[in-house]
Amino acid sequence: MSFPEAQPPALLEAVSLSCRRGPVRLFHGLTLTAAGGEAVCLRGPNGSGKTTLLRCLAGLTRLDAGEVRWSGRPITDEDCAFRESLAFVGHLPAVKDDLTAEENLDFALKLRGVHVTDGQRRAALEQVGLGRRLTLPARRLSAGQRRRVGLARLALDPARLWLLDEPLTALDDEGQQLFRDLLAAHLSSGGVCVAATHHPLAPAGGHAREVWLA
Amino acid sequence: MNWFYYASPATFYGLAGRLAPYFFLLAAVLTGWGLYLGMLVAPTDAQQGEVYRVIYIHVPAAWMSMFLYFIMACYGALTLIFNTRLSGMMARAIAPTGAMFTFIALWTGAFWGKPTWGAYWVWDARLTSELVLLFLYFGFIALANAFEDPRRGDRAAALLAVIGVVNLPIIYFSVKWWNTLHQGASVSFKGTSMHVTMFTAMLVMSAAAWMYAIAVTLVRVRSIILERERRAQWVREAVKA
Amino acid sequence: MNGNATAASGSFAGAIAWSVSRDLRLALRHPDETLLTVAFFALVASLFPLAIGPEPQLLARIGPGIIWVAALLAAFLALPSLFAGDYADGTLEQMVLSPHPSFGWALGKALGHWLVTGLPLVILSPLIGLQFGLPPDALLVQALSLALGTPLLSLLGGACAALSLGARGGGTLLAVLALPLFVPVLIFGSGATEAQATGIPPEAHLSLLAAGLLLALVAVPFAIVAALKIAVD
Amino acid sequence: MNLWWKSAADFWAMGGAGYFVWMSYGALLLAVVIELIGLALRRRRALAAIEEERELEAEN
Repeated sequence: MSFPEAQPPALLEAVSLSCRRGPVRLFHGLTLTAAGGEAVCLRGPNGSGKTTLLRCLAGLTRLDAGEVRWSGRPITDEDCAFRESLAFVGHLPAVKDDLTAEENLDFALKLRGVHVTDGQRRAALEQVGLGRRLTLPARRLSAGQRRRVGLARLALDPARLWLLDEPLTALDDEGQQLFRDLLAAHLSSGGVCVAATHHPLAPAGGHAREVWLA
Repeated sequence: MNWFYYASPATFYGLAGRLAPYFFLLAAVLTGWGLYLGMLVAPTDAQQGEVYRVIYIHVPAAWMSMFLYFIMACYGALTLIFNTRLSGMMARAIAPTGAMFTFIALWTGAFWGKPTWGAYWVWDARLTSELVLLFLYFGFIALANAFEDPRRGDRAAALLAVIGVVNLPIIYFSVKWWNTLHQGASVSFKGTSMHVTMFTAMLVMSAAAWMYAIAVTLVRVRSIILERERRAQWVREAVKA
Repeated sequence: MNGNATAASGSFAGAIAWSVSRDLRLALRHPDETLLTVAFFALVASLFPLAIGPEPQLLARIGPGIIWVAALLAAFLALPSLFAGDYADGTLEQMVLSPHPSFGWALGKALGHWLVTGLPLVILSPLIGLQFGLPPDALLVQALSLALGTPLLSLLGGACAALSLGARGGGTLLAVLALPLFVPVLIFGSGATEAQATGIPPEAHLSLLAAGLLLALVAVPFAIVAALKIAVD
Repeated sequence: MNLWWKSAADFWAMGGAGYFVWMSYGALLLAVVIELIGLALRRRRALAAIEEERELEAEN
């Protein structure tokens, strides 16, 4: 896949970010940009601030300095427009034990303001291998299966920016392949992805820029 | 003067250290003068006899308890809006002194009430809202210390102080409404005509309470800064000196 | 990313619908929690006659206050779990990052809490009022005062629950935070029933409660969102 | 400024209300003393923690 000479306009720009966690300063003056179709992989030892950086990009954690811009506009506090194009996957899979896999997916998408038909929802769950567990309360699902509910949400979510925290944890080989297919489709349609992960993120043949945090 | 120069804990630590002794001195002088005026010079009150002299600490304590909560809410707003570290520490530094003044207001109110109204605790509008204010202070202190990360405690307690200060007048007027509904208008302190020395003594004691509160807050915020920045390099020099 | 899903769009109605429908469905999966709140209300209210004695005039006089305190404590008991579940399983992050206006789902959460705890108390209160021998008109005013007061408790209590998320001390801390703020609601709520029972028109109390509720509906969700953003930071 | 009281005994008696007046003023004095001692203790604990931190750092 040849990369056009002129740099595509940067969709996500983070300019000289700095953030402290208690007395420890995690990063300072960090700048990061990502254009459409690009994946950025945050690497670094545990506790180096990968998760905090992701949460700063999403606007969850308050920055001490610096600014995050999405398609040229700085992100404000109550920024519904930016969040319409953001899909954030944190450490916890945000799955309710008392609801079934389908209900969890339904409410997760409604919370994202995304409306899909029942058929699309069921197809997505089949695609991620949960076809036969639709009516099972999520309490009975394994950690990997809960992650797959998250994958189904990503499959149906039209967000252009993916901020993923350790997306491959608890996924078996088949699950990781599912994720890489979804990521490839997301990038090829001009989406952006920033992920904190230890597993190789780059889909076969693709490229993922790496940013190392001390 | 660069306003934010003193907003950084390191520089404020030095400034507070230099200012605190002066405020303590001022507090001592004003207290001495106020007590001299109030206890030794002021005449007996026509209606209440000598027990009214408790007013010289009851009223300043009540004023301080409400005003310090308001100042805590202002520092809290600063913390929430500008995310400054020092304002959160200042709010924490004020809280115990505010709670102390509230307790003193309640205690002196009770010991004044016994000879005047015949009972230590009277569900008077002011005393009752003072009691609720004491719970608000406990809530602030408990919430500020309930988190691992002190910054998280600062922000949560700051928001509670802002919510509290908005609710304080509502609580006061609802208690006042409730009180007049059940007992009719209770005797008000302002009934007694204030002899000029009495009034000056009370003002001087209020000023003394002010100076004391500032002094104690400055000293306490220095300890908080040391606790928060114990790993910082500047702390080592500051402590060695 | 298949293109056929519609683009994400946040809306106020969507936010309220999401939080209320989800919380009601979760509550239906656990009907015992709602019954617990109602059982607690009835239990606390019936402790007092056991403690004070069955003497009707006395019970009729103190009934309104006791019923209101019992309702307040029952509504308070369900508060800690309001955001704790979402905070623990990561849904809270998704809520804060949702394109829906945060005022919407915060109001929806408080409304959901009220539907599950406040409303049953309002419906049951006449029954408990009979236990205390309150006249029918007082029972009506009491139900009305609870109907206006309990949403206020859900809103104010919701803000305190959000503040104490992830804090040591759990329920007792929440009590120290929330109960002082409940004082005005208790005063006007129990005052309304007592006024009716003693022949004074209760309109003043009820209108003040309604004013408080309107004020809280407009202002408190902002405090809830601010507290949740601090918790999620 | 001539003093109001004839004798020290009158002053302490406070026209019969001495108990209430001195219990109030005593409480204030006690509260202030407790607060000041608390401040001193807190400062000493903070300094000790810094010292400890320095020793910890010196070791590794």
